[in-house]
Amino acid sequence: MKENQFRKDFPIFAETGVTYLDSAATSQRPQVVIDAEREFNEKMNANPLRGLYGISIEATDAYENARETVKEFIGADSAREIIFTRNASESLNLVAYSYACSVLKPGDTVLTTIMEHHSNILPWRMAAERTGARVEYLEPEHDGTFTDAELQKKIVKGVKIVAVGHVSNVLGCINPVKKISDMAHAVGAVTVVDAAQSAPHMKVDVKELGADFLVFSGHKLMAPFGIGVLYGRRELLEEMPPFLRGGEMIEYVTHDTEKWAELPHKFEAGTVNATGAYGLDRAIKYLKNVGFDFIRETEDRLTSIIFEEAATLPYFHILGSDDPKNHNGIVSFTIDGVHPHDISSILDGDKICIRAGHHCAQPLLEYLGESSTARASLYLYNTEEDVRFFMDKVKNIRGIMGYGN
Amino acid sequence: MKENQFRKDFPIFAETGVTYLDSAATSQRPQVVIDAEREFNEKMNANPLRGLYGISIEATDAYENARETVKEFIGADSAREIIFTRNASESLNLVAYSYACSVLKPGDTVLTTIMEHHSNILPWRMAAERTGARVEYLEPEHDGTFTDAELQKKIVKGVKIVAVGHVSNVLGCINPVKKISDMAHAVGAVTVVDAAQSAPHMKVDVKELGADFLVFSGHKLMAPFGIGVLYGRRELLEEMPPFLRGGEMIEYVTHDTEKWAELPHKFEAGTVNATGAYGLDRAIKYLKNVGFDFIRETEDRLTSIIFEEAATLPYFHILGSDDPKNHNGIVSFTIDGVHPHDISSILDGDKICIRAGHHCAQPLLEYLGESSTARASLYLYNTEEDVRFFMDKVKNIRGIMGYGN
Amino acid sequence: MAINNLYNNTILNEHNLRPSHKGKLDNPTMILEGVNPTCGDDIFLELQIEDGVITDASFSGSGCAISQASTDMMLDLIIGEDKETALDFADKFMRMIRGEASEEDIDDLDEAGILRDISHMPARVKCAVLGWRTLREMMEKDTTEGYAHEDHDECAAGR
Amino acid sequence: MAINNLYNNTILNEHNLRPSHKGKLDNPTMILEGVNPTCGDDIFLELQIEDGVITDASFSGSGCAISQASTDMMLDLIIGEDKETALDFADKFMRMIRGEASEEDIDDLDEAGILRDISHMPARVKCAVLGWRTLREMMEKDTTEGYAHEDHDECAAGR
Ligand SMILES: Cc1ncc(COP(=O)(O)O)c(C=O)c1O
Ligand SMILES: Cc1ncc(COP(=O)(O)O)c(C=O)c1O
Repeated sequence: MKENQFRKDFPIFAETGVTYLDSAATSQRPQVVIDAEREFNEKMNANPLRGLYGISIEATDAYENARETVKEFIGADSAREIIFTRNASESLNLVAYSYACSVLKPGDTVLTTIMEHHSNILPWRMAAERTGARVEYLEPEHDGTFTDAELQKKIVKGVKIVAVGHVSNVLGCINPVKKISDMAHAVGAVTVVDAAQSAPHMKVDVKELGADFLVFSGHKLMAPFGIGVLYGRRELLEEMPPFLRGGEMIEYVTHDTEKWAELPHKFEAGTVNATGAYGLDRAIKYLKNVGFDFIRETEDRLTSIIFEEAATLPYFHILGSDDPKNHNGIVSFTIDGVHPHDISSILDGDKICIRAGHHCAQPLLEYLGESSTARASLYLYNTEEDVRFFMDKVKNIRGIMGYGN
Repeated sequence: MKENQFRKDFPIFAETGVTYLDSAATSQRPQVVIDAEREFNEKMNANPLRGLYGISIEATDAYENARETVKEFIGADSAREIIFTRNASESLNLVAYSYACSVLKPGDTVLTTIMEHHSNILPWRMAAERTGARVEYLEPEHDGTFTDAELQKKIVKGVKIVAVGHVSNVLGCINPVKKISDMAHAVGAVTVVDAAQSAPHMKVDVKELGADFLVFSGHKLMAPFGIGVLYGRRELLEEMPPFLRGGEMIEYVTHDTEKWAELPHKFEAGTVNATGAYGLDRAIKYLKNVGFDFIRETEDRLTSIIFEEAATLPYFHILGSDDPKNHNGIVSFTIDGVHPHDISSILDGDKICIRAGHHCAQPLLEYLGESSTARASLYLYNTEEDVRFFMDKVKNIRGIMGYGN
Repeated sequence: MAINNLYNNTILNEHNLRPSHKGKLDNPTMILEGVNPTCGDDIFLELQIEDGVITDASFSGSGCAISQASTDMMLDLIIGEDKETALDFADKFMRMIRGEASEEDIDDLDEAGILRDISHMPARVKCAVLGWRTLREMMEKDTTEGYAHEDHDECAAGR
Repeated sequence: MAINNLYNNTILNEHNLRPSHKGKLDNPTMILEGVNPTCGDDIFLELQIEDGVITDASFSGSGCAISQASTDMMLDLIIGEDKETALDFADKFMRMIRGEASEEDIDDLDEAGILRDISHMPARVKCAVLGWRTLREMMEKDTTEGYAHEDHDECAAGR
């Protein structure tokens, strides 16, 4: 069995002994990220952007360097195109409130897909409701692919925004974002790419994807909770009204007037989460050091093991593609006769952490005719031992539930 | 000289040797809070509210217990009235977008005061602009007090929201929130209390203040960046539409419909900042252990020393009340002939951290006829040595700038 | 391992795999839907009440083993009882789940007593109580039809 | 202590306390306002240009010692020079602030060279460059009147 040289960087495994297979919900944090937070608090804790003294300048630099790191990470033109938010959900809401509510007219369409996370559906519904626009959905085949006919039928004039997930958090498939972007741009729409499930696992480049906006969450990428990213093309961000109002996002305020600050500050009201940004900076650096090749290789290898074992169990059904390589470490499954919550609770007895439920993607489950599934999801710290232990315990579940074999 | 037994709990002082007098911008974090973040990451890091397994349940408990702690801390009726946000600014924006934009009608008034932080002005201007309402300002005397005539003139029928800061971040004065609330309620308005500068320093009780909404930031109260609080009276929160949309804030979503989750989750879209909430929980417990009496006594004593020293310097002018007890540890000042930025930079040479600028309260400075001031602000970890060192160095500033004595 | 023990329990498995009261009544006096949206558990509880006595009852819908078995065991207990007694059982069950019931109370709950350890599995508490709080809501509101929300206070431990 | 040294510098103090060019021109060819909104620094730069040569210049407005002295020293340098030379000075100054200037460049900047250490005080960089970037904007855009924004790229180090 191949050793995973990075696993030891994650203290939670030694501390708790869990078999963690829920990284699509949130990732674990490596020691360098945990230490970064402490270091910030002990050595440079001050309100950034405001102070003229040493530790505040250090805090500001830490915060702005993180922006630079994110810019490089996703191939943006300028750090001004990087807005720090709380999480991917807030990033999407920012675009919906500030961009969509400004540009949408009655009769316009926002196109998204039926496999999106709720966070990439509900903000568009809100914007549509306020403006008289409507939301339509691209519908995939059962393996998660979109036919050309489906794309051509729905990406048409009148569509103003195409909001698409890069990788599905249920099926694990990669969507053809570049192709969709090209078609969207051809009909005059802008694209919003939800990279929450892709940015931690593969190279994400805003130019290559043709993304006008792109969002992701730090916490799925080994950074702390409470820090998210919105990328926006500069021309778009410049034109947009601010979203949250308050300190730091203005140039000046008088009794009756106000002038917004320049990008990116226009979109960052109030005291920023500098510690979170600093943690994200370290997380991205750690990620780069591991390398996407290692991640891809590890996830594919372990997913294949799950698939192989699953093939011997007639009651075990995997959603989405039959090819483990099309899963990006995400395996949603059902077991005949056992509710996913029972699966999860039973595995919890052996400290195996998987997710069960609708994965915040109810429209997709409705579309697939499921009400709930179980999901195991992998990341760079997982090992062959993890997945073998998981599948061994899976084999006992039906017996525990009182079914014969 | 009296020793401060709590100072040793804050590692930044030993690490950096700073004299930190900028706690109104952000506070320092005690070891217990720094350790809480690490402990969370090493022992229970998982996405809360979602998982059915051990560490996710622990994470959920940590998060929800923090809500309970906040509820007790501010005297709310129920933990459901406590919404976790990113900071006070976001809390105010939530009320502005969700409540104000729903209830304001053309011709209605939002009343605030000219001494508010930008975060308690700009969201109301946004809401007023969208609804055709207008924003008006209570204007204080130069010491920060409001005359009864001013209150009676402006708190009148047609005012729907009164948004008032509990303690000014420039003048340090306590506003008569209870009195203003009573008057506001008598004309049918709801009150929004900005407790960003009060909650860390004095007992804040939503009932005693008559607050319908109340906000504060964790980071000014020794908690990490990235966690803030909105309290709202349950009846009001129940009626309000959600603000941010996405995961966790719904009960269910189908192809065409959605049903919001119950309070408080309706207002917490996306993955929550559980680490931040856990840190806030620990910070509040630490704060309670120190006690508001100690804080009050320390701040008053040290402020008095600054006032005594200042009285000997004819070029040193303190804004606001002449009584140090009315400053709550906040001393804004100017030095004749020296720009506040130069004051701050010169003091930085001795690792003294103070703030200079408009303190995100430009309308107040405009009203007072200043464009910028310097500000020293205290918290429970400050010592007599801090303020004496500060005032000693202040005495050199005009000499350094080339003025004779 | 408390959890595996519970799942290994033949009583639980029997009520889940072969429930006695799954189905629909011909002429129910009351129907109420109870859901745990976060779980996807969704049950319809039907009661036949005559002169204040529950003469028959059934449930339908889908859910995990714990919600199904708990509801089936509940119906075993309350069929043939009057409303007050049914509510009394519900109170005892809720107390047990909160870890506040006496041994006597738990004895009264008969087979449903096997769920006593669920208080150590907070995430599943809301599954265990789904049928019970739907019942209670029916009794208290005296509704003939309706929808029982997830009750957050009740499930405080089961967040 | 680099900072106290700078503030103790008599050159800086002289230009701040007794600037040579503070005031307004009678017939300026160009006027441009430069602001650092975060600092409250706000200056009006006025130039008199004849046949491409800056024959006179002044500044007014308020700000900290660094922005005031830096602007006054700048005007000492550029009065009597043509536009190209003025722009060349501005380039050298910006290079110095970024820590990229040669000793020769700094020598050319004469008294303004005392601000070389400002590159270690990032928060104050935008004060030091306020006059210079306002000048550059005037020259480059050839505006006769206007408003020079805080330039974030320029001040990257001075966030
Ligand atoms: C009185 C007052 N209100 C609101 C705020 C905004 O707080 P935050 O920046 O944490 O959102 C501050 C702090 O800067 C403040 O002093
Ligand atoms: C595809 C996808 N988009 C968006 C989100 C929302 O991320 P967050 O909860 O961090 O806002 C998630 C994570 O749950 C996700 O999987």
